[in-house]
Amino acid sequence: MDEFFFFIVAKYNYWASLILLFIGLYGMIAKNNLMKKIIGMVIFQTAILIFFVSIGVKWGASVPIIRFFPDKQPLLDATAYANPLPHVLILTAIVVGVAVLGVALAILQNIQRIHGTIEEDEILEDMRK
Amino acid sequence: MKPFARIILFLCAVMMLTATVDLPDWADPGSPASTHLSPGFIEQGYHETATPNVVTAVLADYRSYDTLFESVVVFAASLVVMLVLRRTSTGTSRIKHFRPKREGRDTILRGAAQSIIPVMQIFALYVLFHGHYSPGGGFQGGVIFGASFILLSLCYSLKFAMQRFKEKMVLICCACGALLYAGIGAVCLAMGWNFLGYAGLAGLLGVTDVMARSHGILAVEAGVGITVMAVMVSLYYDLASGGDMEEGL
Amino acid sequence: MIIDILVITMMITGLVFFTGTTVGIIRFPDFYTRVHAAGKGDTLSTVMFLGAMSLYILRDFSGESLLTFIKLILIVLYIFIASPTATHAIIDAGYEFRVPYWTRPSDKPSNEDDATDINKTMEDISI
Amino acid sequence: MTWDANLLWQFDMLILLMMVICAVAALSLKGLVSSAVVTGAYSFFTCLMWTHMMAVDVAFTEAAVGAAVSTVIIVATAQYINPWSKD
Repeated sequence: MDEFFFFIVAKYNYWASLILLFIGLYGMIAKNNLMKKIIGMVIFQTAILIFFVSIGVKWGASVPIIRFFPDKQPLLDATAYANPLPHVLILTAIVVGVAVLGVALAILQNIQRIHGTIEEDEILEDMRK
Repeated sequence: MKPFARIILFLCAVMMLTATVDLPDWADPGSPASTHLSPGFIEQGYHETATPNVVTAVLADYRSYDTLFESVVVFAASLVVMLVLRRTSTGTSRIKHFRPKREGRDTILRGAAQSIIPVMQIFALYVLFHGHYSPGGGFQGGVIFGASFILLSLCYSLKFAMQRFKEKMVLICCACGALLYAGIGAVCLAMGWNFLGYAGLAGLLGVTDVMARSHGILAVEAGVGITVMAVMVSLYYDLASGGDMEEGL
Repeated sequence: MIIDILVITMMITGLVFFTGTTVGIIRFPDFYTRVHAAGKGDTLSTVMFLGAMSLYILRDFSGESLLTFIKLILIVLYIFIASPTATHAIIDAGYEFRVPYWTRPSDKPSNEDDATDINKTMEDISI
Repeated sequence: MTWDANLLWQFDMLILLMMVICAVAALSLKGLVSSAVVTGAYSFFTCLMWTHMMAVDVAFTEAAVGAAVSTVIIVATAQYINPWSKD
């Protein structure tokens, strides 16, 4: 039983991001409503970000802010802090993700303005006319 | 379409699940991501930049090109939203209201907004300028500062918020933040160092190289904060009013 | 010792109010009463919890614990202002949007199928 | 104040479960405004997950962005379109 638990714990971050990734991808491919596609895109993006952050975690490591001993000496040991590099990449990626969401919603409003609907099949029907 | 998509996705999932066997374990300290570059950041970062928060140091110093062009990307996104949506007012309201249609809002909302918004803006400035020592920095401070204007617009009306923070002013702030960032880099270049090599500021500020890098990080974070704040407000103005800046959420 | 008893009492009170809030959200019949339960009970229980935590931190007194105490009190003040205001705004929007409210079945003998009425109400809310 | 990841993986599983529920609900709800609000809840659980992974800066950004800006602009777009989706 312990081995089974260890097997789950050993790789579960990949499983987590995979499950969310395919939920988001299914939303992007199979949903008919364009807003649902955009929400699927948000979920897809978050899954990739979780995968990225999860490779920076270490056993027994704390947040990547340098701690000080009582005599003001910094504790500079790489095993005591989580890997800061994925955090930096993801920090910028989240804000860019909001910008992408804004552009997607702007295009959505423009589609609504031109075709009068945001359902995919109705848009295709409208374009064939 | 749907069953086909399900089959494809299932096959992709199986393929990627089998690929996870070769990847390093969860929280393994000896994984390739944690052994090559990042120990150097942690062990030398404090001595080279005098910044306890390693994430801020890496964000604004070691990888500052990345951050510069991320802020340019955000700026470009706000311009694209404006190009797609912005138009002159047609005078007809197409909004389906989710809010009271009566003029303005009631006293409770206004009073709560009056008491919360100044605290929120001070907190945003605290987050921005305390980013060296605690979680925070330009991105978070900028988003919180922009959210204060969004709250103002939600609790009063879009027109009221646009009188306080005009659209032209928003765009100028967008550009000025990115320009401040690039300008710091250009000053460093003019002092004979690399682009964005903050040690070049030491002669101007009259401090040591290490403290010059710390101050350079602060200036750059301020630039990022201004850009992100203005972009959030610009996105809200455009998307909430449908581009005609008449009436918002 | 006396602080410990106070902290435990406040935490248990907060838990009781949280339970009441949850039961209210599930059991109340329409939109207005549910939001009412969520707003009041949630605010009071959160304030109880955070107040208990701030007292617990103040037990061994130093400059650092005083700073944490002040931060927690600020969070309590924020929640005390923001949560009832949000509840008020949601109920106001629902009122303006003409969300139908629940009346006792005995007052409305014509509409005997009350369950469908509630379902219709919930449909109108989830825009 | 070292926080050992070994002790709390059950907690992480719980957050993951809630994230999957929120993701499926956000994609399957008919009302687009409800969908936007559930996306905000999803973003909050993401924030908890990142706090557990020691990425406090990322969690802070996600809390500010997901709660404030992202939800508001999705709701703002939902007022211009038909707020009921077909699927």
